[in-house]
Amino acid sequence: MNEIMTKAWYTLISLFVITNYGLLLGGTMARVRAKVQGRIGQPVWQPYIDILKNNFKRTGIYHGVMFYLGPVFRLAGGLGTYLFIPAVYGSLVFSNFSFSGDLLLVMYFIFFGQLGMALGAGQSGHPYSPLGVSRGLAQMTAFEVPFALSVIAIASQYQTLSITEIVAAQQGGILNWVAFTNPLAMVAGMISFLGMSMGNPFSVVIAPQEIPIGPPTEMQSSFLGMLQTNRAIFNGAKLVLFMNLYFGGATNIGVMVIKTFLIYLYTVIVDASFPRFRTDQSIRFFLGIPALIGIAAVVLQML
Amino acid sequence: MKESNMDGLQTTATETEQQLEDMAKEMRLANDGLLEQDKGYFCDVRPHRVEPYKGIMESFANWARSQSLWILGFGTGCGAIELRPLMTSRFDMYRYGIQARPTPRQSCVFIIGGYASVKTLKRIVRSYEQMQGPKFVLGLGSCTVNGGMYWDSYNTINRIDQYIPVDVYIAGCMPRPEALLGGFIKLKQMIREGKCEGMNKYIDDFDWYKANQKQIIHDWNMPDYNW
Amino acid sequence: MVETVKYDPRSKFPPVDANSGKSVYNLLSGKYMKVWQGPQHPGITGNMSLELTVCGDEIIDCKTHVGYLHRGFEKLMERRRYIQCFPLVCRICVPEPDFNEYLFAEGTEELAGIEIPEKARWYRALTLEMARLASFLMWIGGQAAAFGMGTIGQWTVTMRDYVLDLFEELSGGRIYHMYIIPGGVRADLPAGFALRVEQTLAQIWKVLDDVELALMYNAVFKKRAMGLGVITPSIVDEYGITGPNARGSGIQRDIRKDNPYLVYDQLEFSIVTETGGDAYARTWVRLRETRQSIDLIRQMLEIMPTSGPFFQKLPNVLHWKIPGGQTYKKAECTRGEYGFFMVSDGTELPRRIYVRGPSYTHAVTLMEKLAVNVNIADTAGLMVSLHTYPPEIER
Amino acid sequence: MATERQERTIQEVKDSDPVCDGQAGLKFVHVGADQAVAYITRLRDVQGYTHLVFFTAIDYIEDSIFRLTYMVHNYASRQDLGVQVDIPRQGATMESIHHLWPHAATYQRELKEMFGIDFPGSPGVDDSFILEGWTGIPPMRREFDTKLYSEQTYFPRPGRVTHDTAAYMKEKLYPSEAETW
Amino acid sequence: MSLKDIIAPFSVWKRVFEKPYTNKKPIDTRPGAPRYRGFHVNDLDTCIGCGTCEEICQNVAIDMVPVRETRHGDSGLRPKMDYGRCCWCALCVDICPSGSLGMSNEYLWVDGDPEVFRFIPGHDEKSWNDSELGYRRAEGYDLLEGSRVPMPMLSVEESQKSFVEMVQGYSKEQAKAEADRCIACGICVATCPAHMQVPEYIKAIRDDDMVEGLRIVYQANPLPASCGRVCSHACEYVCAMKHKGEAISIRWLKRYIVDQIYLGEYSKILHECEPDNGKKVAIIGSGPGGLSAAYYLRLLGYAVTIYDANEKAGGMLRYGIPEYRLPYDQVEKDIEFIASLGVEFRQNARIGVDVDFLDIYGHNDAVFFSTGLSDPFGLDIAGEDLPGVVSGLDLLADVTHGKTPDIGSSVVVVGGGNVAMDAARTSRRYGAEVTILYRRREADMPADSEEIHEARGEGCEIVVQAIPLRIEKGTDTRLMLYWGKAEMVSDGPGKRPRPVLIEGSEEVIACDTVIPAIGQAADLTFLPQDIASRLVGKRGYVEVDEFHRTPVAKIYAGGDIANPKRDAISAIANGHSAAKGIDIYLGNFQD
Repeated sequence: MNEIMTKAWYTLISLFVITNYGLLLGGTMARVRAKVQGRIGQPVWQPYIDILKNNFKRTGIYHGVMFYLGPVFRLAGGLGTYLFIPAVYGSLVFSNFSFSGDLLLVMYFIFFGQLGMALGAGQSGHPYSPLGVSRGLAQMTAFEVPFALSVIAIASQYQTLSITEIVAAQQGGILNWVAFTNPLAMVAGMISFLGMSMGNPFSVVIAPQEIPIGPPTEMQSSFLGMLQTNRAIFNGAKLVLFMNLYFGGATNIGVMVIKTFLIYLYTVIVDASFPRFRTDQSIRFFLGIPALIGIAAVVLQML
Repeated sequence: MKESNMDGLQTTATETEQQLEDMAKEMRLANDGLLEQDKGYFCDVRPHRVEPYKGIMESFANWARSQSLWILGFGTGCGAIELRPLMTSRFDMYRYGIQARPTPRQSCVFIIGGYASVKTLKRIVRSYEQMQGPKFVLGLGSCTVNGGMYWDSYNTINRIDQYIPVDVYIAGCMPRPEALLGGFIKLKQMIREGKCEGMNKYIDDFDWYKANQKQIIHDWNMPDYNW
Repeated sequence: MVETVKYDPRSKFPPVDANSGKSVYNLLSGKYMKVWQGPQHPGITGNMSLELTVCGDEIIDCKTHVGYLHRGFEKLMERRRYIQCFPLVCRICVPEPDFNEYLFAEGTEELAGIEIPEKARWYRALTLEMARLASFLMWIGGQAAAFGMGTIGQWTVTMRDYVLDLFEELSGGRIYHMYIIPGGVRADLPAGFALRVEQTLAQIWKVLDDVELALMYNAVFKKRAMGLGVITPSIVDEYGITGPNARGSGIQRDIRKDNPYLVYDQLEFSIVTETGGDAYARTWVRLRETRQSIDLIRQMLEIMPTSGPFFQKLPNVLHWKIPGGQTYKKAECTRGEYGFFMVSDGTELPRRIYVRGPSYTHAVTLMEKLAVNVNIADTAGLMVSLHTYPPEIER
Repeated sequence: MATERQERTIQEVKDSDPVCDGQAGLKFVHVGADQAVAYITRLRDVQGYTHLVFFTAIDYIEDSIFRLTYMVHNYASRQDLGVQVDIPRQGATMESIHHLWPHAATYQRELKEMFGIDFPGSPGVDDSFILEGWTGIPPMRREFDTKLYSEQTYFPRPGRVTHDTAAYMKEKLYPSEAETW
Repeated sequence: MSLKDIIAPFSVWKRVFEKPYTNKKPIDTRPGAPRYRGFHVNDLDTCIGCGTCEEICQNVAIDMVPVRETRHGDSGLRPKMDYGRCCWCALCVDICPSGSLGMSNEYLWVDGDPEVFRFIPGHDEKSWNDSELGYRRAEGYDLLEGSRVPMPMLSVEESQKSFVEMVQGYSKEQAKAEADRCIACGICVATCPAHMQVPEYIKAIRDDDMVEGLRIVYQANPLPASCGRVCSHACEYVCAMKHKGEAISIRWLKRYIVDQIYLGEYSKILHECEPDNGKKVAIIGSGPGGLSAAYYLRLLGYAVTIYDANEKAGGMLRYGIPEYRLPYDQVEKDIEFIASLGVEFRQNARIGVDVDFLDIYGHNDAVFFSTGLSDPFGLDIAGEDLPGVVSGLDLLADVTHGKTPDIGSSVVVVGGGNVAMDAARTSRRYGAEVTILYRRREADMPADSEEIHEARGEGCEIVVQAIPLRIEKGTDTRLMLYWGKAEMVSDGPGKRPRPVLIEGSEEVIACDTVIPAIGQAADLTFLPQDIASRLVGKRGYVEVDEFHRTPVAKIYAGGDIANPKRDAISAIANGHSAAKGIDIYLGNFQD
């Protein structure tokens, strides 16, 4: 009992840290992106103020129960994803609820948030929302294919579905990372990560120009605040997950910060350099070369 | 309408046209199908007054609001042209916590970019009502103050404050982006001082505003805006 | 009129009416959905709206709605003296006001029988090319941003701002220059202006290099823009398409060459064309024309006269009566043929001034045609690729 | 200058391709309302005026006519030709030319809305184009007074006073009745 | 799609290593360009409140509001800008005739209250009031024409020899071009003693509508043919265009209107008289004042009789102004029209000699007299009674009567007024060498500057700061005029400097004729003593109220005897208001 309580406290701390980290990371990346665009950019702490502001909104509009629950599901998805990923390998505080088979759970939670969002947005009544949702779900299904293939390759490589074990297997030097032991899986995974992080060229879901702005069109006030909080957590969770899967995890906070920062930077670099695909184009893209690479990775493992 | 013809398997052009006309009549107006007394629903629904917090809490909230101004990406008039430099590298409004949002639900600052034609005013009112409070309005350029150079035009209104409450006016035609920035700085200052209660003012004087709006807008149906 | 429409129910596209060429669809079938883009929509240039009927992601019908920016200029000008129209006309097209000023001035001069000094002609041409440059720079940013690449827009709008700085120095206004007045121009070039123009041009040239590399050789951009909104040469005349939209389809037409005005017959340039006819080809045309504008400005600064008057005295403008007559003046703006049709009845007030903006046909008839069968995500890109400015449609 | 312009204005309709006069390349011809569409069709199909530049109307209220102006352009000879047709203001109706150029329908829609000229058969001619919910007389007609309408409909900001220079000086400098007549 | 297409886009990241475009503090570091059309500035002292800015503003953004004291040439109004209307086109700056209006390069004005965006530039405290930079009208660009259409004149050679009218009048094109310069501000109306509607008749010229023009002119001036030539044109001194260069030739444009219409057509154009109301008014003196009163009274239906001492009507117009400035047929034209209305003229009727004043007084319902100043001042020096000393007025009258004056070959004119100039130039036309002596400086001369200019052009020598001392008989010539140099002594600030003889300086001019033209006095001896004593006020003028009624019942007075301006147009104005006064007095007035 006591152990569980301790674990819960640790998880709360871990959550707190990852939330703030996610927010700060978002703020920092906005500045990096601004730099490419030749400007200075918003303050690093701007996401905090935005969330505060949104929660301080006096009114909010509400379109029904599902609309209300949408952001909750989304947050639950984000939290769920994070809770089952060990953020720092070997750390008591940051290992969260990682256990064997958590990889599957995490993949499910990544989906879960999106679905919740889809339900909520669907009820808002705004025509842009279902358009965005259908795009989002279609695209998600597509990038899940290479990701799943990549995960299968890794799972079969290490014969485990526990993230902790996968990280453990990568310890002992750079060359033990999946990135080097199974580069094809890494490539497939990292490409699908681009889709997952919804930066360009796969940002059509929340594109302001093509359809403003997709699922969250009607989300406002504290709903939006919740979404933003979730985005920070979810971002952190994804980064940590991919770090764990392909880049050997982290043994302390410092390493985690550096690695996740670099992984995030990679998406930003791509994001700033490209326009966005249409949904059908991105689906075609994911089901093309990345999926083939994923299949190749799996096949290589099978051999 | 026959069920079997739903996707028009085999039909004559005239029939199709007739159907189309019927359908167009049915589909054109989003408030069609509502009861007669509900037709003005999107216009007449009275918002509720929300009191500000008290004391330091409101001050803190106002500080947060002033530091995170999301403007509605709705270029209502020529003013939109100077928003673009403001959004981009040279003036970089993001530094000041100002961002453009594509949807009224998420925005808190509405920039009335100059003159408003009657057709746009309808959307302005609707967008303004869609925005969540507290919301602020910036009148950009002379046209918003007293009609500007279109003072005698049959299609542009003269004073925007007759239709929605305005917090800050910026003189100029076109005002430079710096003037717009100056407007934002003034707005921030006013928000921090708790002077921007335009939303509650709109609710308090709702009947007056509505009467003014209805004087020039007779048909409140907006197929593009009603949700 | 009774014609049978043959329709394959397996197709996702609705039947096409043989007479109108438009799709016939049943909105109540649940298969289609109405989506409005605009007027409050960041993907729409300016303030207008598109009523789209979509089937899935595919647009099957598009209807342009304009009038959100209607100020009744043509009516207002009927009750203003000629000189009072001068501050009014530049507002007709907000992003590129100088063509209005030029054509209004030119039309008034022709009706009144006034010859302007040589130097004023050069200054006018210089202003027009600078305006083209500014307009194109904003457009490039818009085209990139419509497909989601904000970076390019951030750069080019800044570059446009540098051009606006030059305008501010020259005329005293950033957006509304009100520089070209009937009779000539309002001021001489400031000291050292040519030097600062050259500096700015060099900077823009460099950024254009970067833009070309990052945008035109961009896999995703190519994927999006190629094959989008194809204008075939056959519909160019049918739809009254002019300017870069026509040149993108390989049509060699440019009013600056065909009916040279101002000093264009003394400058060296060639008509830029592409053959693709799609958004990508049009982007290339405009990018090259941006460079062409830079080149033309450089040429002009080199050979334009440095002394002499720049303004021809007018009769007292407070009661300037212009002899009766009518004229049509046109010029090649960034979007195509821009024209002023002016009718004078011999009084102090113009009888009628009609403004022909290229966006009128491009954004309404052409857009409605091209948008059909386009993915809904491409509407913004398609619209920007036609380069339309709503204020000039409704005036 | 003026005479040249007048010559252009009264230029007779000729079967041959009108000769381009100098750089301006602009001419106007007057055609009867009943022959106009046929004439324009021939211009487009035979004489190479393939480009409809614009189509608009001028209100000559004192003569009770609308003067429709079809501006067509010949790319080969670089010639603009304004075909002008007078139609009566009362119950103004004109044949549509949307079958020649699709975008003519847009012009016709605008003319219907702004001048009240009807073009039977033109697609969407009855749909509102620029105005929304407009009930008064079409605004571009000359009898419509935009200033009056604006003053009555919108709310100019009150509190402005101006003085006429001469009247004010009179009031100040020679208010005496003796000097006033 | 090649590999380049995938790699090339990453080139955007080059930008990371360059300086951002962002301006850190745009408001502080980026002032408006030197020519920026920012907020308005106005130099209130230069501004004359003409309202041209209001006129050209298509936005109706400018109100004219009272700020300064109203005086001649300055309405006291100043533009007030409504920045809820302004479009910053700067046409107001371009057209401002006085050049007072400008624009600063300030552009930032933000306020929560929409009512504050109205201000009077230069008057209200604004941070940009002293701004040096900002939009000004550029050199070489001007919406208004500053210089007059030149008036065709006789050449000096011709004019010196003949009495043909020197000013030849505008042609239609010239008149239209000159009328086109007018900005119709109306500042001249207040300054004109008769308050003629100048902008309106100038507009009639622009519209080529002479009929309307004549009608407007006759509303306030029944002697336009004369006034169009010799008016002292106070209007032109305050003309807004004078601030830009040269004033509109208002006088000559008036003349142009009159010249276009034959006398025979007048009756078709102008108002007809009201039916006779049975009342009689006598007018003494047929100068401009008398004629004006007669005209307006006649229009109102009174039976009017003019008594005049001279052979022909016209007073000073005929007898005091030489023909080269005002041909007699033009005076005749004006008078004939008045006579054609039924005004009775009794010429050669000297009051007190031929007719008794009390007789007139008794037989009429009202009497208006404007007998003018007919008594020339003497020089008050020794020798002024010598033969060869003849007053300027007498000389001019003699010429009008057709006598060839006996002036010899050299003439000295003493004085600096218009009479002096006329006398000098008339003498010149009779072949004499003319010297003009004047006590003060040239700038102090009361004569019109163009008169002085033309006199000099015709060869008159002007000696200023010269005080005549005595006249003696000459040897070779008829007379010797001794004069001394004067210096100007100031009596303190605000006072006109006074010429003081420099002791010991004495010079002499040999001449045949000395013409004193240093002013005239009224001659009221025809009036009975008791009436005269009640009429004349402190400063020698007849005392009148605003309707030109004297303290004596039924008697009205006007013209030079009652008004210190002493010019034809004032006399006309006096006659007009007296007519109105008489109408009120006699109870016929209807508003």
